[in-house]
Amino acid sequence: MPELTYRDALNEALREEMERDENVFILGEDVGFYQGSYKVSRGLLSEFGAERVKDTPIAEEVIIGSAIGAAMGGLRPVAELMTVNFSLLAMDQIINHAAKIHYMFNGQIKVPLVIRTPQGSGKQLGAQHSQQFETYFVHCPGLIVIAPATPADAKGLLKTAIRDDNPIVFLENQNLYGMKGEVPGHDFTLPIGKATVFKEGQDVTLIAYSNSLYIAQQAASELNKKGISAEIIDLRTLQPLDMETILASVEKTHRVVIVSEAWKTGNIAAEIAMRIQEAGFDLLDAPIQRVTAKDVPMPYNKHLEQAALPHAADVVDTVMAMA
Amino acid sequence: MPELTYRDALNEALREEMERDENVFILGEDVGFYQGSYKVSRGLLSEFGAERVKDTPIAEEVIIGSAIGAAMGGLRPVAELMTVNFSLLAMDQIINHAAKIHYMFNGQIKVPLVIRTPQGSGKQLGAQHSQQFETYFVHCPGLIVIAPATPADAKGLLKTAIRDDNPIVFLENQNLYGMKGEVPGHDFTLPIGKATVFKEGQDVTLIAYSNSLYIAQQAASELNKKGISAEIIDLRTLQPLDMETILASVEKTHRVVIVSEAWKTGNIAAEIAMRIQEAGFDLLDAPIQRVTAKDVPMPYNKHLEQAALPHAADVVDTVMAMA
Amino acid sequence: MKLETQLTTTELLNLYQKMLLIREFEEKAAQMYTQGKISGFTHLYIGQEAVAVGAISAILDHDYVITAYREHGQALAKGCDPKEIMAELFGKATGVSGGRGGSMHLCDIEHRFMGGFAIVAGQLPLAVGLGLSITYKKENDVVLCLFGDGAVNEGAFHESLNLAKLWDLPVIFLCENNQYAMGTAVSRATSLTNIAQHACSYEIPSHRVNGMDVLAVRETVEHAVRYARAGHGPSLIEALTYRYRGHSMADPLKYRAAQEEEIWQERDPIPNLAQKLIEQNITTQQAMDQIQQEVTQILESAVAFAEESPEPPLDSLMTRIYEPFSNQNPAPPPKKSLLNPQ
Amino acid sequence: MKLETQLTTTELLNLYQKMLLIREFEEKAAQMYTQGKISGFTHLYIGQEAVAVGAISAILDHDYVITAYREHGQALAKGCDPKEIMAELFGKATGVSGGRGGSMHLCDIEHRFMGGFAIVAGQLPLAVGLGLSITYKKENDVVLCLFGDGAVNEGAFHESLNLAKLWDLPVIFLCENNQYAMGTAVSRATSLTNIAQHACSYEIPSHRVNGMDVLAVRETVEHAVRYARAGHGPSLIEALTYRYRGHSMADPLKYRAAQEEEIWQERDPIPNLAQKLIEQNITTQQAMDQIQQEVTQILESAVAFAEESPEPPLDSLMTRIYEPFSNQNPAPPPKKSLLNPQ
Ligand SMILES: Cc1ncc(C[n+]2csc(CCOP(=O)(O)OP(=O)(O)O)c2C)c(N)n1
Ligand SMILES: Cc1ncc(C[n+]2csc(CCOP(=O)(O)OP(=O)(O)O)c2C)c(N)n1
Ligand SMILES: [Mg+2]
Ligand SMILES: [Mg+2]
Repeated sequence: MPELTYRDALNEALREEMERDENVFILGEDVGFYQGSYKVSRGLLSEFGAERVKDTPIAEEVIIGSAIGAAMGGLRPVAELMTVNFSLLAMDQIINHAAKIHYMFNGQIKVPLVIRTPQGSGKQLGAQHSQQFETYFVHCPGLIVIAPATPADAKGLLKTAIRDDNPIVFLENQNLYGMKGEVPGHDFTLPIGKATVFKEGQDVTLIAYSNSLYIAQQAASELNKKGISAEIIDLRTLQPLDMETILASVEKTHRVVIVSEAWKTGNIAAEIAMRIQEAGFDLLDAPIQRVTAKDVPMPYNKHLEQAALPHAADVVDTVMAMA
Repeated sequence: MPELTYRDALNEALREEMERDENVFILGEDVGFYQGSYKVSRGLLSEFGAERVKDTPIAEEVIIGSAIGAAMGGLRPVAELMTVNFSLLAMDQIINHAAKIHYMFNGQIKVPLVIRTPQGSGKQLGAQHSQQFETYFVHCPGLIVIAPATPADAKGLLKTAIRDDNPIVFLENQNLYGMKGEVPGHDFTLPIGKATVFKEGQDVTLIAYSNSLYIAQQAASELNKKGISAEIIDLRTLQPLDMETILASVEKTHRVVIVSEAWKTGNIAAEIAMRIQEAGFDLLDAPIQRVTAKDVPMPYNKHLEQAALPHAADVVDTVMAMA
Repeated sequence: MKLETQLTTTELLNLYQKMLLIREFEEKAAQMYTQGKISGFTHLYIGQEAVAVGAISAILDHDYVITAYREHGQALAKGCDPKEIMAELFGKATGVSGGRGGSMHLCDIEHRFMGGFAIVAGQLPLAVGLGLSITYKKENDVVLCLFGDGAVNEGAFHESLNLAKLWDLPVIFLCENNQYAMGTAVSRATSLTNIAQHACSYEIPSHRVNGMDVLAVRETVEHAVRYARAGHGPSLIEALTYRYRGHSMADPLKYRAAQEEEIWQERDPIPNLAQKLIEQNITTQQAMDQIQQEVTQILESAVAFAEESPEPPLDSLMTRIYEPFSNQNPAPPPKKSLLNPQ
Repeated sequence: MKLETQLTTTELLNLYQKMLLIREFEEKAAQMYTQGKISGFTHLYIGQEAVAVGAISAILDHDYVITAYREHGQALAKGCDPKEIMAELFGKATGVSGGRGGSMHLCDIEHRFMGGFAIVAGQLPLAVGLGLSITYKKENDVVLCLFGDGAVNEGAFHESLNLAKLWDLPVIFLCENNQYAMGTAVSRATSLTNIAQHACSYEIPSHRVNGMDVLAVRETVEHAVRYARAGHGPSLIEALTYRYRGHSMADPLKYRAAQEEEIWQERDPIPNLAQKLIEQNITTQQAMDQIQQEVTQILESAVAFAEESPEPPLDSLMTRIYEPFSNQNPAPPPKKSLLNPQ
């Protein structure tokens, strides 16, 4: 299997789906002529032309709104928001429109829309550019939320998302664009709503997604040195949550730590913990723990920023304290 | 003590604070000449004049943005968003600006801003007008979130909020505006961040806020008939949460049900449950339960709408099943 | 009001019939609201009938209409069934939106009535997208996007007109300037009160038209439609009109001068058209009476239908929140050739 | 470039010195970025110096400036200490924003530099509010709000200009049209490319000025400032300029024609002003050399200061997220008489 970066895996997914279905097109700020601000759409303008790779003004509300409208008109738009921080300007279109239209009009209209957007902190981009908003999207019924961690997942899930008839928020991670991994070819898709056991283990379940998967992975290898065998679950889809996979692991390990780079209060970790608990109190040998970012607007200073973010050491400490 | 409606208690708080401090002013859609779409600002235009009761265009982003700017310039704006549903259009100003400015600029600038806005479902207003967004605001560090349930609390907390130097989202409830209660006079304020034990009890703690307080209250009286004594906590402030009051109650009852009219997934109930659990697993005799709205865009039809909302009977059933 | 028109008598009577139907539908809706059969926010279109009827008579069945929450009249003008609209207001399963939408969210995809939306100016970006879907598929439809004077002050208005022009999309932006957004007169909310003139910022054509004259509205919209179908892009039209009632059923209407209301009452598009049609011998009083009877009849059956229709089943609550996920039919759909249709 | 001006030699040399300081500050910043001392997004102002220097020389110390993320030069022009700006870029505790803000979030309240903001057009609504605080308190300051050509397409632009005009607030909206928003040329993003003309939708005065001519910018802004201080309300100014570097340090600049770049290089405001000052015997080469030395000196100490300054303490992370809650000082503050100052 070829090795691709997460960026190129996404690029390949876009290319393949655009080849497959002429109703698929992309739009967003600097996606075409500039090749995408993170180069995910590199080469697509010259391959598919300006009708299908559409540069927009800086106007997030109408980028998303027009994508919804195009989907209502039978197209399959893939809209890029340059980063998730700007999604707040499109929140009305996402929450009040994209998520509602199908239900509110009694299923008469489909909104097959993918909103691609990177999240990610740790690059000293400051408070307005270092946020993760999965909580905002997961809270709203009518939206699907996907957050792949590996190049293969990025490709397989983006392809499925583009084929899906629902509005989907597809959260990429700007810290992962350069990461390499094996990526299957043309026919590869992955199902929505399915988590994966990224690493098997016996003693504790680490639940992660997107970049936090690698925090969990590093923690697991350190825990291993301490004789603790951690199982890692990569959620991949955040809405709907794959409780089946999660609970199967919890039944095995009876201990759970959820790792997320989003703010602590209102983090989806609490939702996951709640659901585990609702499924059965007796499953657990210790209270579920979460390792998250701190509740603070992200400071620019490197040391402060790192102190605000969750690290493998925090996961290790948390697991050790659960004993 | 005089009896006032929740609406008039808020009106009194606005009037008293405007009298006290000439830097306090209000702005929003139809707050002046029209007297407020829910009449909370009734009479204020004629009393304080158009300089201090400012009607705006329908333009939520600049309503909130200009309120933030005015606060940066030393005023104490109270901005009304006609309903919380429209806050999505101002989300960038609330999350990326109001919540960040103080920290990001190292404390140089204060943003003494109150954003008043009603939430509330159950009046057949449909999917775009029947939402509760406390999750969105509570998730974001830098914001305070208040949600009073009684006329007295509405007054006391709004007065404190106006005197506070932080950006505050003040969530009223459109179903409570007509509710009456005793309201103390001029000097009455209530602290931010303090929950209250609304009703004492022994067997189970019902945690509620805003309109869900009355669901809990009704449930408590039905439980009482069944010989179960429920304690009710009214959170009043949602960010920061008063864990002290909550935990004191849990230590007594060892059973918790959280009642909220917001969507289930990502509901702040999960955050509260997580914190209780983090404080101590052994406190609990049963898994914490939540009774919330269903994860669905609100339908117009009355029966469907009622089926989507939480009711006292659901709380009773939940408590009974916890035995 | 001018009647120098190419329209046949049937066409003229049709316009009249639609306006009358809307007026009486709304009066019926008000009555049903008062009786508690209709709930939620209910915004009546009374006074503005000439705008919807004139504008929608200028487009084809296949063209899209997308609009705000004051849309009963627009849905009727687009040909949606009065029965299903009334049933929707009653929240019944037979309503256009299955009882899920209510007064503010009528939608009838068969008639390309793409929905009433309740967020001021929220439909404008959607209209841009519908327009894009038309040019993308090289179709020849147009989008008629209606909105109020209040919507002009939202950022979405600006973003939408700019993008529609940049991409030269076939969207007709039709502002129904009924002088008020709730209690706020246009001049208190919009610095440039001539809304048509806002076109200057987008280099698109604009028209200001008497919204109480169904034929003038029709002619103006026809012009913009021809322009759009020719591929020249969007237009902005401002129709000057008035809502005779309050903002919604809940508004006691305390912010308007009686004199102003009287002036606009004199411009009532329905009796004025009736008078002209008779005066100019285009039709007879008898024909008019028959139209009135027809309308009464339609509305009686609409109410009866709404009354008798079933509620949506309770167990439908959690259905169709999502379309089935694509992983449940993982085979890639066939490559369609939409861009180069055979 | 015209030099028919009332300015004294000192004033002219000051303008020159500021521009040179900005240019060299930015070059130093680029160098420090390359060395890894500065991180995050770093947007250089090189090429646009005449705009900030001209505009800010036309306002008073007490007037507000609020702007976007390309703001090092604007902060320098407003009088902020180059040391503290450089320290901020280094993320040091001594930075203007205590190391919390970085390149995009310089803020110096003492100099009424109200912040660089990183959400395109996000500062425009804030500027409206600052303007409101001025009229509310019956003060006589103005707000200078700078933004790029890309910001014009955001809804916030529209909402802000409309409200500023409705309330006749003393805000000068100054668009730095440097021809590009990242890789997107103005004509690909804005249907009406003459940005000054967007004033037509708000009935406010507008000016289009050569942004490579510090004196022309100054004169134009002076005009708008007089207008604002007289209580007439906002203006829109478009300054035509060019960024000589990429959008940020990360941009390889692949979307511009070499020829275009050359044309704008010829308009470089700094050597052009220098040449005029010498040609017209306003100053001597020696004086210019001394300015150069001064600037070099200032920047050397700025870098040294930034290098030597401490990091913010780790335990400051969770501090000052909130101001102390008002319930901790429950006594109502004395009734101030801001509206009628004694
Ligand atoms: C974004 C948003 N803000 C506020 C409201 C509340 N609201 C509903 S209708 C309305 C007035 C709209 O006036 P206009 O656009 O002129 O339409 P009209 O009601 O006159 O038909 C307002 C403020 C809303 N629905 N959406
Ligand atoms: C709301 C928002 N959308 C997108 C971005 C990403 N972005 C940062 S700068 C920029 C270009 C802005 O161009 P312009 O306004 O012309 O300013 P310039 O960079 O030329 O000074 C973009 C798209 C952003 N910061 N904010
Ligand atoms: Mg109106
Ligand atoms: Mg630019």
